[in-house]
Amino acid sequence: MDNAGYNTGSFDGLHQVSDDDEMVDIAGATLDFSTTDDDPPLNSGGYEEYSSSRGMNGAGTPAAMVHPLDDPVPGLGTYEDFNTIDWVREKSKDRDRHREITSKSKESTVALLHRISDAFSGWLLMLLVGLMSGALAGGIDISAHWLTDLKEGVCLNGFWFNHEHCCWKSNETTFQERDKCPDWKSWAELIVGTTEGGSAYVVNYLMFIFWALLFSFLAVILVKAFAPYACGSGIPEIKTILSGFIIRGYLGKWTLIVKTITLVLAVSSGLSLGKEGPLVHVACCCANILCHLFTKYRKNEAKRREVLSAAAAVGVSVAFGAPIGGVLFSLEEVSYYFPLKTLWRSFFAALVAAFTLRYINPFGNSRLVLFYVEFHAPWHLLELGPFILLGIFGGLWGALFIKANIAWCRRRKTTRLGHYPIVEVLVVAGVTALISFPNSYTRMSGAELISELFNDCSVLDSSQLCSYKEVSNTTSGTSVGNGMADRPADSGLYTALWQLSLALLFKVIITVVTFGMKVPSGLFIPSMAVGAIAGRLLGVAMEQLAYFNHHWIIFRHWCSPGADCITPGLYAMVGAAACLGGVTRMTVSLVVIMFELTGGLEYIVPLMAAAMTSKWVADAFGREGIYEAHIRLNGYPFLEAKEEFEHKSLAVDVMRPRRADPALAVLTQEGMTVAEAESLVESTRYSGFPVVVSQESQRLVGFVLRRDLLISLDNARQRQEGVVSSSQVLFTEHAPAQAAEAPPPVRLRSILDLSPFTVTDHTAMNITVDIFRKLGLRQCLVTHNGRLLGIITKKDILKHMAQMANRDPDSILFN
Amino acid sequence: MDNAGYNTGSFDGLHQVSDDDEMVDIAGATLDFSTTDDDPPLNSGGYEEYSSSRGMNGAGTPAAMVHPLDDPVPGLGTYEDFNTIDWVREKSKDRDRHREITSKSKESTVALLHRISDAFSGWLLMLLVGLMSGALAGGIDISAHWLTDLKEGVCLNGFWFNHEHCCWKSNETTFQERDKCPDWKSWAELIVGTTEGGSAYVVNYLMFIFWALLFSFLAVILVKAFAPYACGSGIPEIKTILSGFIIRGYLGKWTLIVKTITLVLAVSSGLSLGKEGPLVHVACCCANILCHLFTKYRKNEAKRREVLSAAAAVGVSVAFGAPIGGVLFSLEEVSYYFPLKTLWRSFFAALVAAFTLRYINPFGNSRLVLFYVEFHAPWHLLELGPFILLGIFGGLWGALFIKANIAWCRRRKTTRLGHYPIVEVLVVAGVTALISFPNSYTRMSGAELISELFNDCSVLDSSQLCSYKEVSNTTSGTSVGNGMADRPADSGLYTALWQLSLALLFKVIITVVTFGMKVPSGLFIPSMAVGAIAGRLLGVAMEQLAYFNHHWIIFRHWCSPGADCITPGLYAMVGAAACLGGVTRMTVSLVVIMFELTGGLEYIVPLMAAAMTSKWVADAFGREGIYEAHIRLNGYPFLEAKEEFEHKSLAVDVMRPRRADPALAVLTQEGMTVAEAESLVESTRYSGFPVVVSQESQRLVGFVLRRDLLISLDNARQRQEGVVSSSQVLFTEHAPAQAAEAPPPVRLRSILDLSPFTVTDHTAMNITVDIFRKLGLRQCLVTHNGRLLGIITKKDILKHMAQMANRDPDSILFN
Amino acid sequence: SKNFEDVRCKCICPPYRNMTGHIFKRNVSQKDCNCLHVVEPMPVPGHDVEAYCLLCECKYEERSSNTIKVTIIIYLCVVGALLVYMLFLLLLDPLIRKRDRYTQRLQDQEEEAEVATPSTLMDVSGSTMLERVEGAQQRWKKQVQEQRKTVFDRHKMLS
Amino acid sequence: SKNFEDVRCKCICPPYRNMTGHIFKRNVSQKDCNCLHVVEPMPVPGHDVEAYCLLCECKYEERSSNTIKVTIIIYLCVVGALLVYMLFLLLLDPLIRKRDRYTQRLQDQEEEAEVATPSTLMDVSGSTMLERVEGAQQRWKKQVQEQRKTVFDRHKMLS
Repeated sequence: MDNAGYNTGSFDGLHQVSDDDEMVDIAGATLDFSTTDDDPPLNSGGYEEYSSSRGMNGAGTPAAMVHPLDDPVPGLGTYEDFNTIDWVREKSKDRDRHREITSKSKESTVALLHRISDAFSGWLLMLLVGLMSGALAGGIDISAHWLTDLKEGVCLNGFWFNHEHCCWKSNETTFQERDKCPDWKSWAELIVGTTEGGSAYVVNYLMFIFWALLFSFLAVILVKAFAPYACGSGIPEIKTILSGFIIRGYLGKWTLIVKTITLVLAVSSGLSLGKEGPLVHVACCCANILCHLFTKYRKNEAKRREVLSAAAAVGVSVAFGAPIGGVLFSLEEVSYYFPLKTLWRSFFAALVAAFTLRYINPFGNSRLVLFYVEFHAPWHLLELGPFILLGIFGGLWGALFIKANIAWCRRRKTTRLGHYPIVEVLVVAGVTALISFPNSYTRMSGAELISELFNDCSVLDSSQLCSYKEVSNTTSGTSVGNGMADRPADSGLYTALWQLSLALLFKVIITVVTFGMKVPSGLFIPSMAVGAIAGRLLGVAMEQLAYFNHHWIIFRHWCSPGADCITPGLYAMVGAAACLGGVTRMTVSLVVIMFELTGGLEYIVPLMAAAMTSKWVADAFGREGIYEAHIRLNGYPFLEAKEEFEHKSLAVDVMRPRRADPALAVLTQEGMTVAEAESLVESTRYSGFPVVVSQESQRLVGFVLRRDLLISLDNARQRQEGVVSSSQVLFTEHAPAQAAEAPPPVRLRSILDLSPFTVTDHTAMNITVDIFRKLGLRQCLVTHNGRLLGIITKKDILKHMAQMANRDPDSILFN
Repeated sequence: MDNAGYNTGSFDGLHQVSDDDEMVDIAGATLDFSTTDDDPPLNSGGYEEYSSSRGMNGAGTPAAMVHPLDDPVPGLGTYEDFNTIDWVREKSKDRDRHREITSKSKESTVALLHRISDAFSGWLLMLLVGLMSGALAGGIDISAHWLTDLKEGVCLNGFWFNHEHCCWKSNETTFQERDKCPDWKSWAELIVGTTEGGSAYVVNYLMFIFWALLFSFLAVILVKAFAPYACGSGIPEIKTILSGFIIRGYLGKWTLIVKTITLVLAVSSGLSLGKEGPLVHVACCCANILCHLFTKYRKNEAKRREVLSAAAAVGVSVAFGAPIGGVLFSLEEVSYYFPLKTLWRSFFAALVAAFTLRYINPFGNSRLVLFYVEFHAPWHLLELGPFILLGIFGGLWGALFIKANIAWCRRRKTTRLGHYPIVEVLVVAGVTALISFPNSYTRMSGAELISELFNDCSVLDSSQLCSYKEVSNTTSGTSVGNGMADRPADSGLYTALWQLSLALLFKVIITVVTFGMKVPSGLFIPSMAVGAIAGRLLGVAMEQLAYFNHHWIIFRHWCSPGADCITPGLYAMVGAAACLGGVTRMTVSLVVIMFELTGGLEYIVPLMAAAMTSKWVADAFGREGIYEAHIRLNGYPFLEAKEEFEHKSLAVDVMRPRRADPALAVLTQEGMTVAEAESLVESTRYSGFPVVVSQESQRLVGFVLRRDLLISLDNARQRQEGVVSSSQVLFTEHAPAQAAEAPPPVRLRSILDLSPFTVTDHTAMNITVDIFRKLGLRQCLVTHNGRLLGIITKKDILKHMAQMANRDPDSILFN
Repeated sequence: SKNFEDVRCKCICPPYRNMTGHIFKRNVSQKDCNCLHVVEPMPVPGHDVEAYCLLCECKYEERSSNTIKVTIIIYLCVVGALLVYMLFLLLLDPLIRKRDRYTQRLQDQEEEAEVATPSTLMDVSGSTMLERVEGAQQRWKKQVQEQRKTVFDRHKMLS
Repeated sequence: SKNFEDVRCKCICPPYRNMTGHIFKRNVSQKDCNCLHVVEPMPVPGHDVEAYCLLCECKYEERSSNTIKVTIIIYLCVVGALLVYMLFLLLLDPLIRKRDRYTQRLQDQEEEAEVATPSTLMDVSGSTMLERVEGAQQRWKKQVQEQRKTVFDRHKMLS
């Protein structure tokens, strides 16, 4: 019964019960929850049954308690797909609800309990979201790890173990090859029986390509078959949804299942993509599904968006093990309406999720992310120079990537390329696998690569990146720390540097074509990988420069021989932050995420310097980050809160009707017949109509939404006796005197919004844009000296902004 | 010349130059900067001189560049003291300015440079604020430390050294008495020549009281003589200022100097107060003063408030060495309008300040705060029980403290007690000194006490709180960590516990009467001290309980003998967080501050549990934190953004005029004479008047501010030829045909706000309150069917809210 | 409660005086996770033990092999189920439907009679559980089709 | 550039085998700040050094005694200056003013002719530097008086 306006034909009790079932039934054949308030119930004919079933149900399940504020006509106050919600209306609906509960709570204990449970339902919901997202993230981590290692071989003492866990207890691991053990068999060993030699290499190579192709094929085919909305990173769409847009099914349970499954496949296939962005989408799906357990959130689009904002924080929290960074990410990057209450709740949810993930312990080392590092090597003020260089590199990469990726995506959108999504994925996956196998730095997964690059070379390390020449006296003294003095590079390191350079080139190119394919794909890991490679290269270069030229004036004071003065791992970290910053234009949240990844406040300044430089450099080439660029590419109705409206236009320049247009379609508060009203609605496509005192005076009374009007007229014709086409439509409080034989009037004051927002025609557009943004309006009426002049909708504003920026105003597709 | 509307009589060039001098001249006899736009220039008679001096000056000093947007009449667009600003107007003024600069920048290189410098001036300002605040905080730390130790004795090898620095190199310090050295002489040693025995004790006691009285007397006398606004914590006032209120001189340079000086005195006098809150005020003063270097911020109240928001973050950042926590504090607790740009900038400024302070290194140990701790002892899930208990204690303490302190402050405000501020301070300081000397835990400063309580007992510690009985085998094994197994308490510890209990009782009582005295006084440290004492007591109790009952079922799994299972220092930290949370109702920022104080993510959950419990418990007794309570006590016009307006009132219930009142005073757009307009203004006290088409139709044209109207009419009478009382006042664009002999009309369309905000009479008040809050309005007009009906001001809303909450609506004092 | 298999103390000892690096693993309790308990046999003579141990780094690690097993198996099951269901929808479903009374209506769906279709579908459902499931399935399929059109054909979203 | 006085390495060694705890301080460079370099004389025989040193905690600390000195002196100067100026305002100023032409006007100020006063004051200033300073001082004094009334007498704010 809470899903008023859902299925219009059968409001019988049986169906009502099943409605709740459907929400938990994921066995395939059920309706996606989010269609429950989807179909416009224009032809509802079962009102009597509906209300009786409501009476029956009211005493039944606890979830279906009596809601005194239910609209009498089903469907009133809901929205259609691809439409924008009215924040003000939603919020005052919630306040009415709350007030009702508060006033009732004084009457009985049950109502008091209801009030208390209502007050705490937000926290409970957050707890559930945190638990569920954390658990899913843990599952994704474990599965992706296993599936990635499956490309390489299989564990004989339990096929479900990945390489590391296969050798968990083995004492055959050596210092050089830390994960070698007899239980783990590579495919070559299983097929041709040898681990060395050309044939083994070829078999491993072929198996690697085979699995990559299989995984990517499965991913794309599952996305196409079950949940097309599961593709992409999801953050642009979530930004748009949080700003008030409605995309039915985008956060549904099928999307959740398919995205979770295919994300693992896509990551494991070796494609240059990460799981961080999609995890935000997964967390939002969890939140949306769990919202259906609480009336407060199920029925109110604004409240639900508060929960989704928190869920975005949860997603980043589990992706990076950074609860505070996640909250700031949600605040800075994703959210639109972020009251303080949401701040507290999202922090709570992010913590719960992080601790759930910590409890699952997917990597077996008590860390939440693979590339957690902990070093405390000091840095010198002069090193800010190279850090800023990395910032410039990051900014350039960010700007370039956005331009190239958008161009490629536009190509996919408009040319024939877009007709072969499966082939595209297979080709890219094949090419990626083919090229990445020979180079060990591309063969490993993105997160592992980053982990390797961030790592500081201690005596305990045996990786190729740490193969320095031994210099005498390095281990003298009793210093117990991990830091080691700078040493000259060995040939192994030079090989590694070459491989890294090639990997950098490859990653840069392949990421551009990968992001935006029809599989779940995040951008954080590839961006960070690019930056980390560049940073490590620069770091090693600096280190060698300082080692061989420690008499130079700039090195003399801090880089004396035998001192550990340059940490290449820190450069990699700064580079990663810079590139991520260039692409997403995050600043504070980025710094905080990196800070939580490293746990040391001492690196905030290098990170900040790099992030700021990167943002400034990238902004010089184009103001928008990758998510905003994708939003614009897709033409979503998103009013960017960050950029200011700079032009001098007035409201009168933006409003409809324009000078040449026909006059505004208005209703009068009395004097119109049902037929006239219906024909006005039929002949136009506007989503709402102002109501005026009379056509002559044009003095504004209120505003009525098209959907509400249609439903009400329909309802009146069917339910109210004697309503015919010539019945009067009345928006006034008191009916005027009528002839006795006249048909009864249709009274519609209840659906009239008596407090529409108005601005005068002289209002500057920057103020109007501000009002739209801050209050979350869908439309606003324009008056002049008290007379109604026109109307401005969100779409009008977006079109106007596009025009001002010399873009095609028709690129704004949705309402 | 930028200080338009400043000194009304002499706009000569000489004075213009000195105007810039005054800003940097702190030699006493100059005008507080913030009066520069103070005096209402109603009787300006020097317009010609003014504009000529402006021409002269425009080519001169770089700070005085040409501002094309300067109002032609000085004083237009400024505000009077104790008034609320109009955010919308200020913001669109800034946008106009920015647009002007942008469009000019295409013309010449100088203008382009001007645009670039304008764009970066915000960052430069932030840098300066960070540097200045960090330096001041460092100075305060050093001075307060020295002055505190001066109560005890003096250093002979340099009187400027405090106790610790006096013994910096001395090798005579022992393990038990770590700061004993021959250079440091206690007063008894200097006066009676002995350090032991009764007479020495008495001399030290007397000297302690003497210094306490002297310091507190100096503090209160300086505050009273030079800057009365320097007293108190300042946070309630800054919250109000940030919401748009104007208090001239509150952030001026005299306030800054006197607050800095007296803060040190007050802290050193041993009163139960901290320096954290006042540091926020100090940072805001710095920001306000530095704003005067940049035209962009000097002339725009809204932009200046953005800087002040960032400065609040800076204040907390230096107070706790927590840049992220500071930003969140500003966001959660202090700020009103906090756009993303401010987020980035305040983060930057907070970092700069923290690093400046780090560079100054006031404590000589590379830490930013005295009570920085770093422990990594694990905690067990079952310990959440005591943590929640601490949360309940913190909540109770918070609620109790707020009630008691507000009652006491109300008493001070209304009874004769308030007439003796100096005596009050002296009495409280004397009593504090008298009682606190015998107990070593009250004798030390609040920050030291907290530091001692937070400290985990390692083998290196020799404090009384760590005097446990030695148990055999404790130091076996080669574990290098600081953690020690739980041991039974020694008699020294029992003594310490008794002393702590007494200290708790004393602190609880004395803090209530101390906070709100006429000296700079912060609340963070006393609150934290209370919580830390309670936490430490509970922690030791738990430890002993677990030690002696390790067979109990709850202890069995994690508290086996020889294990280090309970860390009393952690309990102290959680207790401190709980009490601080109960008093201020901070949550996220509190947790983040504590997290930055300890640097370990593992304690977020205990801290969160305690902070949340504390907030919920305290909220059960009263929704408002100490700062909101003080705001309400003082009747500042502050529209709380956190609490929702819950009542059902409509705009028509709140607006003026009420039913019985005389009709609204309006101007008509034409047909009024100057005399009529002047008499209307004279006969009313409203701060603005709506302009309508005609008295009959009441159709709204615009809104004009009283101040602007007065200035313009005055100006017209003096400057415009032929204007007499019977001249028409015209607000229309085109003058109507007039008789030829009629006096020339006064055209005032330029001061007319053509886009006043309107709501309909049926608008629910919760929506209206939302509009006021989010857009920062000062007033809003109410219409019905296009006719003007009345007006709602911020004060009306606050009065209505007070009425709804059964409080006295006349408690709202300001406009 | 912890599985014996699921804890280990891993000590990494770097090269020391002509000895190569070594990795030692043992399952001991967290308290005993240090060089002295784990490094066996000790590769250096007694007086060098302290110095050698100072260089080693010991980490106590825990995992839950059951969690891993269950996760992987669930994952494989879900993937399998989805694949089977997809094949069913692709191959078998059309065959069954061919002799079904729904044929007509399904073809109607191909044309985009969007508003009317759900309600006509609803008319027939509601009597038995099976039919209701069928109805829900049809609606879901329609919705996926709609999404597929938006994303893959019209490229209106997510491109 | 660092002052020799301003660095120290401080090692705290806890009680060990019947020895009491000790604190050792030396000024050595950060690199040498460890037990072996700082603890002198070593209180234990050679074979116990490693174990003893493991228990000690050494911290390298820096300070700037110049900063401390300058800060304290500036602070005292400012406090002194403020006190002297306060005494001047309290005691000497009224005496000087008594035979001054401002006497009249100052009494005017006592009454609250708020709006007019600044401009009348401004009229006479502007000719010499001294007089302008005087004028500014008068305005400032008025403002402080106003604040004092608000805070201390009327208790309108900050209570």
